[in-house]
Amino acid sequence: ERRNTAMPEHFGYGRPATEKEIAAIAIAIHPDGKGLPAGSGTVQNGALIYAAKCAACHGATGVEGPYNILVAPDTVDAPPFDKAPKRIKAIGNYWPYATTIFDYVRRAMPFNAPGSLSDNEVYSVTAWLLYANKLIGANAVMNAKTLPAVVMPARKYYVTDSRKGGDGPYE
Amino acid sequence: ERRNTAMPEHFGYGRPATEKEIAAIAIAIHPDGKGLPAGSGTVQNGALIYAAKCAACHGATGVEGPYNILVAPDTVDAPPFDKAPKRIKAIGNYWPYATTIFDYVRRAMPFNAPGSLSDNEVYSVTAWLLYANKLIGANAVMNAKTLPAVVMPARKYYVTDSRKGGDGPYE
Amino acid sequence: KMVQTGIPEAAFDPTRQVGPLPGVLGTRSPFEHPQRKPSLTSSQTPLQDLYGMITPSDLHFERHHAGVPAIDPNSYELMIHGMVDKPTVFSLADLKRFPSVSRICFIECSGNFRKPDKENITPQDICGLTSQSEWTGVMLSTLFREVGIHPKATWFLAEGSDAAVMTRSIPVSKGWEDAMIVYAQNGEAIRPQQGYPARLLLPGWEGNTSVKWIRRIELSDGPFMTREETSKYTEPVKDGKIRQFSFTMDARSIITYPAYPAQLQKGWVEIRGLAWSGRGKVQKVEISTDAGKTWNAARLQEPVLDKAHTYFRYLWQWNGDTTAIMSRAIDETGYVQPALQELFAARGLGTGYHLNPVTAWLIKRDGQVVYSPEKWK
Amino acid sequence: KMVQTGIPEAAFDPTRQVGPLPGVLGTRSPFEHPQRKPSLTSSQTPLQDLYGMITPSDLHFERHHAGVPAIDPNSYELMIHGMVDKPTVFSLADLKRFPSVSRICFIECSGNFRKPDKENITPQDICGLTSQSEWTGVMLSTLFREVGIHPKATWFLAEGSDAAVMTRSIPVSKGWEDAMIVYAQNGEAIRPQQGYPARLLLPGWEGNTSVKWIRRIELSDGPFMTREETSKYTEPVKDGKIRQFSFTMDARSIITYPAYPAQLQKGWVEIRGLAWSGRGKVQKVEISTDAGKTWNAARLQEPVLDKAHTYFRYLWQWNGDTTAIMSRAIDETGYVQPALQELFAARGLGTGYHLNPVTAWLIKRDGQVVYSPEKWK
Ligand code: HEC
Ligand code: HEC
Ligand SMILES: [Ca+2]
Ligand SMILES: [Ca+2]
Ligand SMILES: [Ca+2]
Ligand SMILES: [Ca+2]
Ligand SMILES: [Ca+2]
Ligand SMILES: [Ca+2]
Ligand SMILES: [Co+2]
Ligand SMILES: [Co+2]
Repeated sequence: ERRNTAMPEHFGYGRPATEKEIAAIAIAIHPDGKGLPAGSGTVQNGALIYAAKCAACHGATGVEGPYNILVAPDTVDAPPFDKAPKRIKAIGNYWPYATTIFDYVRRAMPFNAPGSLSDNEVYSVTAWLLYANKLIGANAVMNAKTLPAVVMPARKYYVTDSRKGGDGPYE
Repeated sequence: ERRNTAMPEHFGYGRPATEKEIAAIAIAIHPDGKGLPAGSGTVQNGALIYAAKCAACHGATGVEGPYNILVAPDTVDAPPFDKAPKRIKAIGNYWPYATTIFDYVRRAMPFNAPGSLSDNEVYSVTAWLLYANKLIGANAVMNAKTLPAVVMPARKYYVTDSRKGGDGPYE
Repeated sequence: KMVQTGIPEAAFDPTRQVGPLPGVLGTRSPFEHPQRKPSLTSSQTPLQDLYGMITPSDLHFERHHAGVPAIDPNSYELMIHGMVDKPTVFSLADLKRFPSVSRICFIECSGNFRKPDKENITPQDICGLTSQSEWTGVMLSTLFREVGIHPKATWFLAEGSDAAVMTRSIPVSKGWEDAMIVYAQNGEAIRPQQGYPARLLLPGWEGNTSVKWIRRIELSDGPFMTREETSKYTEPVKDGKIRQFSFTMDARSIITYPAYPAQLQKGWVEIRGLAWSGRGKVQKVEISTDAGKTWNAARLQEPVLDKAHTYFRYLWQWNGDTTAIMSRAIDETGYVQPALQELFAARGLGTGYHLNPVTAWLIKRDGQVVYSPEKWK
Repeated sequence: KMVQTGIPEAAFDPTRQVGPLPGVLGTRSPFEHPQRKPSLTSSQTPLQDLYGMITPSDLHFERHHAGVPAIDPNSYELMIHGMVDKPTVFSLADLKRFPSVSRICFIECSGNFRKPDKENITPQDICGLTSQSEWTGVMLSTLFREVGIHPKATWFLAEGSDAAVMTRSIPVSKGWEDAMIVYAQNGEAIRPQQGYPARLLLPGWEGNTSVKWIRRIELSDGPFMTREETSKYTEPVKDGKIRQFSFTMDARSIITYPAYPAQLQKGWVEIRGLAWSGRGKVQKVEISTDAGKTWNAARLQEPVLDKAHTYFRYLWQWNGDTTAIMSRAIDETGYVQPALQELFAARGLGTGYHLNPVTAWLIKRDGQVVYSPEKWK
């Protein structure tokens, strides 16, 4: 006796997404910089924006809090994280891609006014954060070309999860 | 390897029930009258109690409602229930045991003051209900001996459920 | 304490405004208003608005004889006495110390069929006195062993502590089989409307026997013939007989989508609903989309559990013609859910309980779905 | 409309007073106050107060990054685009038309371990960021087939419509396996705190990946390296490495009774708790009642489901001596839940996520039960 009708490949539900709609919503940045908008930002402008819109929650120099510490330059003599549970993790010593700063700040910060910064403002405050973390010089300009080129010190440490379960040794 | 400990026969939880406690709470009446308390009641007293405490909800003669109809004398010519879905079912033509009246009224009626009647009042209102359903005479006295002796016309129709499931004919 | 503020029915961009922070208790969306349909004595579960096999606890059906008693769990007691070795009184804490068991099963009122008198009637109206929960408690057999049951004891009386002090007589064999005293419902304490702090649970049996707010169990050598098993919960059957102690709920099913008040579009439709049997597992659910001429098997949502609501699904294409769709359940005993006429033919017209007929829904040309009475037979 | 009046905390005889009649919504007993423990970013499920395997929907744990958005179901949309044949936008109604599936499984936050700093700490405090529901929705594979996925697409970005507009990169293989878009929780519409009107559900994977309030899925040929999978939800492991895309939640269990703040009496005790694994079914739970020297199998509550909280029970007699009791889960892959030291030995001290250590409870001579740190190793 016939099981109920087999599933069709397509049901025809939903409507086509328009190019315009996709462009308006699809703002995620790829680690190679794909998706970064036009515009640019400087460390100086970023310092002003940071002071005005971010310092209240992240501290004057990005370390005072009360919320997440944003500044932790990578230092040669710093012990590896697996031996220093108390060591602060922040952009300079832990983030593997500079593009993530732009992507995250644009969508989620300031916490109480997400999505309120212009692209140029995001480029500027990203520049300041990179500068404060000693990853770019004071005169650097961040844009769709220069931002992805910034090599983050922690990238080389990232490995993909290798746990498999089973009765082998713990990983 | 040992499954968790096997269940013991007794865990020792709970406390013994005292005779006094059991007597106070175990008021259910068996169909043979076992459990009926001392005391008695007459049709006349029952009529007074019924009028005062029951008629408001069951009607002056037990048929006017608004709640359940209590009076429906069994009549020889009445069609069987399976052929007369509209036929009223009440004490006289449907209840199989007279003791159930005592048991139910004592525990649940009057609806807005359950458990408020004395045993004698329950015997009396039970007497009146039996009389109104033409099952006992106007001068009958209901007590632990006479109540179980009242033979209810519907008892002979009761059969125990014989449904068994399976793909046989429906019952 | 941080109370979860009501989520505003805002029409703003949620990505631009931080919402309420975590709180002590979650809330329903203000756009969702599932409700039971109450009368003086019962309230029906909105089956057509639900998904899957679990009934949200505050939408579980009610059937009470004197409202919902307010019971203090600290003074609650369950007495087991009569034909036992050791008459014993258990506190709620005592009951919770015994080995516990959790099981998912339905409860259904014996009177869970309202013969529709109009087209515009929902699954909730027709069949809403049934719900399903994950129940947790102690097996009654564990308590029977604790107090020691006399070999001659063949029945027990279960008595509730509501204002009806409701009583039912139950065969001891069911006590030993799968009866439970349950104190938890869907992960938390049982709700007042379902028997807080503890009730009897007789899986697969008419709901009235699963005495709520249970306070006493008396072991005896015969049934007590209480009002709820003589005047009520008995059914006139053929030849003037009156059927008593008809405990088990026979296999039943109902399509909950599409059903009134759904509105269909031509094309693919997943027919959905619930099936259950008091005699064990649902073995199969068959769907007809041509007013009962042909039947095909639906897919059952695993795991299919004993004496439990089982969700079924059947993928269908509606071509726009008017037709009637319906479901029938077949349980592990081979019993096939009947049409109403078959029940009346077998039992006569006087029966009001244990009506588990096939329910059909008429799909009109405009896609409106309404109740379809059995005239198609 | 008859609203269920609060059940009074009366101290009168409930058999003498008719209680509130049926109503549109049930209520908890006023004697019951189960609550989550909220912080600014999360709230923990009261595991020690629950029974069985279902978490009441309003006690499901929360972990939000910008609070709970208020979303109108009638304007809600899910866009699937990127490396697809037909970029498509689905309404909630569209999602509900697709063939639906229900499944019971847990969600656990990757950061669901608070290293106890004191004795008086409950299972809720230690492990409360995990809950279980019966979820209903549409398989993501059904939507993938609908829009047509390019063969070269190996990842997809899932994006939520909260004020954090939270994003995670997910391998397409998980999308084809058992990923779902769910819109119903424990029988009713999903709750706002769990993602109303629809969320991604990745059974067995860290909760953060099951993006709530999902609005967009972008198919791509690589991960986006979002903040939640670089700055957060990554773990420093040995040799200075940083582990990324550690999705699966390893097998874990915790005794929820007796646990702090329980008070034990000498004699029989049923040790109870929950076990689960993101890698499939729990195969076995072992209990030690002698501080880890010997272990014995507990009984698992059937049915044991895939990637689901599984209730376990172990009957024991406490003789009054002080001891430590603990549980360890073993899943179908043979993985055995480790001690905290074993995790630190394998990964170093820097790891904060994916900590699933055995939890031990110390039973003092006076019957008090408190948290027992691992010094017994
Ligand atoms: C009202 C408080 C507030 C303001 C103002 C604010 N932030 Fe934040 N910020 C937060 C909070 C809270 C978090 C943590 C969010 C989370 O973890 O979900 C955060 C996180 C971050 C992070 C990620 C840190 C990490 O370790 O992953 C960055 C980067 C950041 N903020 C940058 C900024 C910038 C740039 C501004 C100004 C344009 C800003 N913030 C303004 C509260 C604030
Ligand atoms: C406030 C209204 C009210 C009053 C007063 C009242 N009753 Fe009732 N009675 C009811 C209701 C309502 C029911 C149905 C209860 C149920 O089905 O759970 C009922 C049911 C009964 C029944 C069972 C009928 C059946 O068909 O099963 C009997 C017998 C009865 N009442 C007798 C009495 C007597 C005797 C009194 C007075 C001592 C009394 N009632 C006073 C409301 C009332
Ligand atoms: Ca459409
Ligand atoms: Ca091992
Ligand atoms: Ca005791
Ligand atoms: Ca047949
Ligand atoms: Ca019932
Ligand atoms: Ca999480
Ligand atoms: Co029956
Ligand atoms: Co992880």
